Amino acid sequence: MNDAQPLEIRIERKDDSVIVQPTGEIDLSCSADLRHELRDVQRSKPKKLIIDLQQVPYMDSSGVATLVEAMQSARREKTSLILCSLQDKVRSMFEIAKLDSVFTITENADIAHSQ
Amino acid sequence: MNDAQPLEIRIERKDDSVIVQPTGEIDLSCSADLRHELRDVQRSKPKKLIIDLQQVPYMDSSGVATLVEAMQSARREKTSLILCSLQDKVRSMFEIAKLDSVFTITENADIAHSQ
Amino acid sequence: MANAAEPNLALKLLSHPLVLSAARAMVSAYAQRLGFNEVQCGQISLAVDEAICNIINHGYDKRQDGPIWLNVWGLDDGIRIILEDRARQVDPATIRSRDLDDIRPGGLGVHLIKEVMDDVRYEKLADKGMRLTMIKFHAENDSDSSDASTEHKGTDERRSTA
Amino acid sequence: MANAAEPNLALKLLSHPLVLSAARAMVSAYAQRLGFNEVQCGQISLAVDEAICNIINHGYDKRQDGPIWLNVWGLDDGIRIILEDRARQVDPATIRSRDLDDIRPGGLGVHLIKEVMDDVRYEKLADKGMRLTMIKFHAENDSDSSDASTEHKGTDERRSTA
Ligand SMILES: Nc1ncnc2c1ncn2[C@@H]1O[C@H](COP(=O)(O)OP(=O)(O)O)[C@@H](O)[C@H]1O
Ligand SMILES: Nc1ncnc2c1ncn2[C@@H]1O[C@H](COP(=O)(O)OP(=O)(O)O)[C@@H](O)[C@H]1O
Repeated sequence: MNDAQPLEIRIERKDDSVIVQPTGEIDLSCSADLRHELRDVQRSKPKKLIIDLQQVPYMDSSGVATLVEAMQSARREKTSLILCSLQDKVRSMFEIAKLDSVFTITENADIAHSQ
Repeated sequence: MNDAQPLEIRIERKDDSVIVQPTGEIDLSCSADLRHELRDVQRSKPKKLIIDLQQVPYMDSSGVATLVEAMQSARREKTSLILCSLQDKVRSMFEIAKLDSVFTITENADIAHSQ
Repeated sequence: MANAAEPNLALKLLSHPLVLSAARAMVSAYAQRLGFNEVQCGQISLAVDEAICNIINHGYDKRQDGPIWLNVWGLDDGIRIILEDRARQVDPATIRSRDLDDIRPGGLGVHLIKEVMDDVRYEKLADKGMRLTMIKFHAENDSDSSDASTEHKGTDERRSTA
Repeated sequence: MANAAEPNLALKLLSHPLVLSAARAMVSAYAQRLGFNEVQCGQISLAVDEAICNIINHGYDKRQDGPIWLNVWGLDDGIRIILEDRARQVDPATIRSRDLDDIRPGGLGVHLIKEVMDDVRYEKLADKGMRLTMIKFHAENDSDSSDASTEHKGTDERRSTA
């Protein structure tokens, strides 16, 4: 079986901020890729880390675990971590897991930038 | 098993034209529904019959067979039958079946109306 | 057909993360044909995903070649999904997520499964392995989902003539 | 794993049109994970759809309870799909579509299957039923599909830093 990884992860740096934009479904087959990228990005201790989920139609709890880990690391490093542009299915997962009030979540990337 | 039929078929009449707009994947489980609707519509012998496939992401050969039947009936009744707004996957089926030159196919509904 | 012994779909797969999306897509497409709406189909396939992840991670200790059987039945009033494995047997009472307030990575899968499905039951199989039975019923007063009476009307009832 | 005897996905379903979308969705999602692009995934699931329709219509004469086995293997260089039934046996040479110029409803399924798949073989099973083996290879110079060298690089190679 080919180990194709259909998750693409785009990283953009702007001043003190980093925007991470994954594209694809995030499940156990690729959440480790996202974890590695986020750890890598967080090593540079950005002031702000925006994770833009607009292109993520689906996420399972392995993806959520990755984001929780990133949030805990961000708190230690005083990075402000913001999730934005959640699709309905992903947002409903955060609600069921009672994580919607734990993360800072904004409607879109513009609001995330201005925060 | 519930016999749910996720194919919705919208029929709109305008002067001498009828626009048929199915929404959903058209396969063997629902192509008979489309056939019944088209036969019904064709009984009124419209001058023009536009089948708008914008909301059809997928069609198998049972759906194509239904359209070929409608075309043959249209020829007999001097109805001008036009397919419009084919999505890529559906268009490529017509090409493989060499039916893209047999049907009148237009980019969008406006062009179909003006023909 | 609904309650017959034989499942409508019987999928055998291996405990490899690369098959997760295929299992989700299959279950979601079938649930849609049974009349569940988009959100519900997403929830049902999430439950299947989480359950398979747990079998991979906890049952087979991340071994990628353990057999998993995913059986699906369309019921008159919903969908039934049974997952079976030949993996480690554990006391069903120990299969539970962390306290939601104790925020840390992981520990959410079983909670998600129980939230989105109406009926969730773990049991040990006679000889080896575990069985998870999950049922989701059609919502009674949900216009987007199908109670039998709406769905059996056929296309005539749903066409709109302007 | 690629050429092991055991399929990565082994789905048993019944010859009922309502399961078609589930079979398509499963195959398409798995083909995507193997690196096929969207158009190719659509073509592969079309071939599976047409093949199952033919088993329902011609093999089982529209009976809705005939067993069908859909087995899928991820290969190093593509995907292999085998469909088996316990239905009528016919001479493989008789399984062919109409002449494309003889336009009439129907008679296109086998043509579509052969156009979109690289290798298509029908055979009679020893005792009862038919087997259809279909293979599609990754396109050699197709940047959207995966040759192994591209796909094994991992995410680092695909991230763009602006
Ligand atoms: N299929 C299974 N086999 C054995 N133990 C399981 C299984 N599923 C769940 N468990 C147990 O239930 C616990 C909670 O699972 P879950 O809520 O999905 O969180 P996580 O998998 O992140 O630990 C697991 O840690 C494990 O101990
Ligand atoms: N699984 C099958 N079992 C028996 N005969 C088959 C099978 N598949 C195809 N055939 C034969 O091949 C012919 C062509 O099939 P196809 O191109 O799909 O068109 P259609 O199904 O519309 O006739 C069928 O009419 C049938 O005689």
